[in-house]
Amino acid sequence: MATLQIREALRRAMVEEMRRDDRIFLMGEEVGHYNGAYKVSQGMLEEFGEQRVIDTPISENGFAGLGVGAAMVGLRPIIEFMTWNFSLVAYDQVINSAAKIYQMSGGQYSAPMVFRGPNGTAENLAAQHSTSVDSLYAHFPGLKVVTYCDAADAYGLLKAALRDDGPVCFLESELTYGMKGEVPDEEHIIPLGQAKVRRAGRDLSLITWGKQVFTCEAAAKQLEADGIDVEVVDLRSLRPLDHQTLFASVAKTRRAVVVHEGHLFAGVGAEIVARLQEALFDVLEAPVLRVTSRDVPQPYASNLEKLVNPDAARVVEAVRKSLGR
Amino acid sequence: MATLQIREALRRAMVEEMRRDDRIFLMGEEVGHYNGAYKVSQGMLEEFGEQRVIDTPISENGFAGLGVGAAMVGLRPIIEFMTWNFSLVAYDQVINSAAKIYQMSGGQYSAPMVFRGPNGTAENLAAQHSTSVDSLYAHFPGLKVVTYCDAADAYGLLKAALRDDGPVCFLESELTYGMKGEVPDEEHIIPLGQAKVRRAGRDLSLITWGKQVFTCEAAAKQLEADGIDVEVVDLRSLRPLDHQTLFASVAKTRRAVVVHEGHLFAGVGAEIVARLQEALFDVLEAPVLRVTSRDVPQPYASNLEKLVNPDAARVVEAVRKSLGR
Amino acid sequence: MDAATQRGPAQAEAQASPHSAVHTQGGLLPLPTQSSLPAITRDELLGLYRQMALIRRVEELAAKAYTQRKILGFCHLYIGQESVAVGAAVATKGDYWMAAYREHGHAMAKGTSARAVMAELYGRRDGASRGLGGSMHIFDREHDFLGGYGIVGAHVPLAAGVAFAAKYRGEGRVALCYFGDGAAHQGAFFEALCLAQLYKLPAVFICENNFYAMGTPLHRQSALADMSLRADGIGMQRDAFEGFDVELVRERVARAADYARAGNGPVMLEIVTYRHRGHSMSDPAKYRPAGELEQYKEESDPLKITLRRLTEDFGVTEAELEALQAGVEAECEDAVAFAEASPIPDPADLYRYTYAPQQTTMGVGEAAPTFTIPALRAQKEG
Amino acid sequence: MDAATQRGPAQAEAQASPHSAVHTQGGLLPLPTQSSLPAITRDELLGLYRQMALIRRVEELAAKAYTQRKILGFCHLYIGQESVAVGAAVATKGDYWMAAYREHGHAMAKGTSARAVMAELYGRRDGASRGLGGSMHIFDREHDFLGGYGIVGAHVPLAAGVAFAAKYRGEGRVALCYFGDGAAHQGAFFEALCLAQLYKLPAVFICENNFYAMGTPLHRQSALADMSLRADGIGMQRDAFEGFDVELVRERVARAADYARAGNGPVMLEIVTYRHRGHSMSDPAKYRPAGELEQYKEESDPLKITLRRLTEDFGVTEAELEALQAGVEAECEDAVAFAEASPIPDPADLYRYTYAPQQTTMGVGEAAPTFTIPALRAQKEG
Ligand SMILES: Cc1ncc(C[n+]2csc(CCOP(=O)(O)OP(=O)(O)O)c2C)c(N)n1
Ligand SMILES: Cc1ncc(C[n+]2csc(CCOP(=O)(O)OP(=O)(O)O)c2C)c(N)n1
Ligand SMILES: [Mg+2]
Ligand SMILES: [Mg+2]
Repeated sequence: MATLQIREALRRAMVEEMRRDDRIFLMGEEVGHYNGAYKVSQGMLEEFGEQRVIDTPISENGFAGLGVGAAMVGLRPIIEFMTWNFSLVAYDQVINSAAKIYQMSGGQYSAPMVFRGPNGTAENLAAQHSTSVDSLYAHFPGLKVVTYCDAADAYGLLKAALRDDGPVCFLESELTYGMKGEVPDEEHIIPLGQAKVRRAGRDLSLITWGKQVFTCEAAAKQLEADGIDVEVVDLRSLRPLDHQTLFASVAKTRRAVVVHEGHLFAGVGAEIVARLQEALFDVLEAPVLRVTSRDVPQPYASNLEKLVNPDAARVVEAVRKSLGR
Repeated sequence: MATLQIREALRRAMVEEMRRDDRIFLMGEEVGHYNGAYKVSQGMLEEFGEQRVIDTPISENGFAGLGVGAAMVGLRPIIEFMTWNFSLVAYDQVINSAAKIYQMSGGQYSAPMVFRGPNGTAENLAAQHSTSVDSLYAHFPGLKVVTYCDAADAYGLLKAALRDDGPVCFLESELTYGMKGEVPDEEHIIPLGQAKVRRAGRDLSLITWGKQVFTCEAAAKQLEADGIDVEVVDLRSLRPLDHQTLFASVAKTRRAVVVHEGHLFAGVGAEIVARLQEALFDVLEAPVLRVTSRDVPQPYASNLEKLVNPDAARVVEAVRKSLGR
Repeated sequence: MDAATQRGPAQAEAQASPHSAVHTQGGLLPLPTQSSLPAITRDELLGLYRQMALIRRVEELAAKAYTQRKILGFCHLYIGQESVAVGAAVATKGDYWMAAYREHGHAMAKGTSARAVMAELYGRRDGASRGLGGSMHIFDREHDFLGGYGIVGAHVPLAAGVAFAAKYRGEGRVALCYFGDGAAHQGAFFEALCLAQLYKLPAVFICENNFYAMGTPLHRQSALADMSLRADGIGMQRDAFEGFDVELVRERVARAADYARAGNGPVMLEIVTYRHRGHSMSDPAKYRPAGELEQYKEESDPLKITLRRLTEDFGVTEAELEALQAGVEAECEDAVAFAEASPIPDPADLYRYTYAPQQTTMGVGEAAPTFTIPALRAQKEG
Repeated sequence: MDAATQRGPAQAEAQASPHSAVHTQGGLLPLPTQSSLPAITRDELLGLYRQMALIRRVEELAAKAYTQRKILGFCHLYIGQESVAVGAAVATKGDYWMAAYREHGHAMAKGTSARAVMAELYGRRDGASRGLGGSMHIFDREHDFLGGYGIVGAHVPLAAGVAFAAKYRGEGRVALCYFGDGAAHQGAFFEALCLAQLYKLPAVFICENNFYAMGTPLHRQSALADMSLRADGIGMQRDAFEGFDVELVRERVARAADYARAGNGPVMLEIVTYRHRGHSMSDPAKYRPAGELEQYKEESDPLKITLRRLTEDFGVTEAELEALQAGVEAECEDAVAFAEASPIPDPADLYRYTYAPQQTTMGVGEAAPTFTIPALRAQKEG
């Protein structure tokens, strides 16, 4: 086991796959000579050269589309969005080209590729740099949407995404790139569509993903002190969803709170709630609650910003509400 | 009462408001000399001239942004997307400019404007021309999202949207532009955020919007024959949501099925379900079900296409399932 | 003195850097003034004529089937523009092609059969895209015809990507991308051309300027009349010409493809053309000035122009032409019969094409393709 | 003969149509060769110098506060580029301005106080945007400074919209839009310029070419070295010059604004400049070639250039300059003290700015603004 930062784990996944498969290239703003805006691709230009680690101008729509075209004829692009915020200018290419090409060509062309970059809020980046795109991509059939919380999952899931034969949106986080964790020394691939129970518990299931896993774990700790034993499920893959793990957990605990960053309205959390209440109507002892970012654009000032995202206190409150104690 | 086609009702709303308020102009592809791709703006160029009815090149991102800028300094643009499919290339401007400008300027600038055009499927238009954008816009605070089913609502809601002081996404339908209905002769404004009970019923609430209202009404008729009495609620406004009408209906019937076009995953239907089960957990006698478009890109061939969208048979089936009979 | 010509140290570094792109300035396509193609022969021209006639006839029959509601949705006909796709195909047989939604003719020029096109328009299982795509999304992998796209301008970046892949693998192939005058107003188009020029990709971007984007004539869309001038703002080579004469298209597209294939970078072409029908089957095209259509049909119909050349310069006889026309007619009737007979898609197809089946192994340590990747930014010396 | 110059009937109609846009071809800005501004006076230049010095000092103090974590998030400094905004402000006092995220200097040049800027950077209630926007979103309605935007290139269409409104209401005002060399690769930029040219909007698009987009030097972004050449692909007038000398900027921006204000349509300017700091506070800017920064600081620092002119040509004394610098220092210290003392936003502000309160009446039959709207496409005769 090596201890790696998440950025190193992501890089290791890309480097290993690129060594193994010449079809893979990395393209995006500052990925090469600058070694990545967040240093995820540090050293990759040096190893793979300008042919395979390619700096772009600020043209997300253009290079996202370029990636789709290259994928259609057999390459396997990694398209890095410096952050997913900027993918909104490339939204059409991800939805109307990458997600639909396999279907509209009657199965003749597909777009095996990974769109990746940091998603959601960082700190004090205000309205235009704090968008969580989870539901915007997971909404669409044809795409897969994957995220992680720790270094081992970052590594194993990105490897799987790079081997997938369709387009995968891979959601990272600026704030956790430096977070360290153990990663197996041997090659390790985590199939997409498998959630992970991070903590077993009896009283309630916290369903979450991305860095909110840590918020939930912190809340779980606090609750433990009061004798409340919650389970924490990291979905990891939003599309496809691992219904089995999700339903098994809630079938056991009979209560659930979904916790995620990003807006509430028609977020991925809403989908989880809708599926849980449908599958487990007779089992649930309380409504499934959601703790999400507040329904406002992200403000700059720290005191306001702190009110927006889920935190342990809000999770604890929701759990108590669900349990009625 | 005049009997108008929906396109005429929409036109009447625009024309009346433009006569009343010189700040309003209409901009989009083919809105002027061609009289509108779907003839919604027929004759408007003639009345208002090229200054106020403005044909654009195919530059949705450009002219959506142009509208935001004009709105910021006091005009009230109507930006027509020939269809909402094409708004995906302008997504960034609607989300990052229109929806956020009021907040990120600390309340100094806002974008009072209406983005409008036909949404969702028409017939045999295949993958790239059949996207329902409801959840993509309703997800974001700062926007309002409004739709209608008949001519009177089209008229009264568009009037309200045109008087709103923020950005409104107004979702129309290609397939119903020609549908006729009675519209009051006098001026008529329907405040945004008010749902409408289209049909009272005791046994179950069908929650829907847009042209699926008619699917639900057809299903209600079929069910009536079997002694099942369903209520049909047309939400009309997706953001803001009329919780009062929604909850009152389901509190009465104790059962609900949400019916909408567009994909299931993190659609607006998921949000309705999440809110219903939270607000009415103890009241609901069965899980809230959803009938939506199938989770696939839209195919061209008619036999496949017919399988995709909600139809009365699927609604009936869901209602029976909910009622257990 | 303007700074534009006298740059600071960053510019000095640019010239010195081994990574620097060559800072080009656009302009009409330079050498070679002639393409590498041999002079056209009687047989070749006859073949091109037949191909144009076939496309036209397929379109006419599609129009008829549309009015019978056998073809549904949007349907954009290529009648009047046939010389562009057919002339371009000569020098780019082994290359990649992409087009927009007015692509029936492009597909056929690239090799797709009338049968496959017609069956797709009918939404049948034997259609080019198995009935899932329809008129706007004809794909034909066997002939490297990469579709058929419905979002105006959005396929131009895809074509850049195909050119990128061709360069990445050192294939010596070119990506041709067709789009309209209206598409030359989309950000996607602009970004794609900038990227293609920066990376010197082997692409030929062909703007078929037919003077209209739906009902909007060029002068109400654009402050420029010649869309190829867009290239000047990007530093790309360009060429512009009328495309009614299939021979001229053949020659000029060949020049552009030669240029791109040789590693010089992409070219933007504006080919002036004209569509005889409305924008789509539902457009009565009332917006044309009186006499315009008639004049184009009279003076600039690609079929007429080539027919004249065949009879006047190559001595093609009436009898030969009748035989040719009969062959076209038979082929088209066969295509319609084929489409009518082809079954509608299997209902299971609804779910079959959302996700590509996993071909690659998730296994550990297994080999994947490796090959030699040429430099992205091949330096042009001198 | 090329069709590019000899168009068919559609083109003929274009020329005849009363609605037709004038088909222009871009090029260096034509007449007038001089702006309408009077020659610069000693006092005016001293004022410009003071403004530049103030901006620089505010930026330096912002950098300091950033390292103390009093300012958070992204923070992009304008040091080295001050002459561009300050020179441009002279001829555009009553006009609208928009900029990107490197906009502290633009806001101040347009009239925003150092206090309001600093308090915004601190995220305080008295900040220009009430602490909600931060460094990247400074807005100041009172001075028609329309922000501060974070999505590269996305504000350029907004600026076209502001120019549209100015024309719509016949205000005689111009919209100035600042963006970087990197932004000139975004589709939004291209579409906005096309629209502005088509409608002949009174806008001046200013590309501040500082040779870098984050860590990417110009030659790795673009096949062109002069971003103003983009205008040639759109048919827009352009001008390009070095912007280190505030007097030259004043003169050349005035010419462009005069041109646009007179109804001739928009202009694109490339103003060559250089940033002394990294892209943002977190960028060590190691990508510069050795000696480049030093050379720019030595030869092309706007403050040094103007200082030399003041002392050498206008006889400004050491004592005057000291007094000026002291005034700047005091103003900046006051601004910091003001920011430190300003309260953090009211928690209720979190919800206050999501939706604008409804000002307009929903009542029936009530009057709304009416006014005379000039023609959109004012024909320039001759
Ligand atoms: C982004 C987008 N906007 C609008 C449309 C609707 N639309 C389809 S074709 C067309 C006109 C395109 O004109 P042009 O590019 O000149 O091609 P032509 O039809 O003349 O071949 C428009 C506006 C679309 N499909 N995509
Ligand atoms: C659409 C988008 N892509 C990427 C970014 C990240 N980004 C912020 S500034 C910048 C560089 C912009 O360079 P330039 O336009 O030259 O302006 P400068 O910073 O030099 O003033 C980048 C890539 C962004 N904010 N928006
Ligand atoms: Mg056209
Ligand atoms: Mg720059």
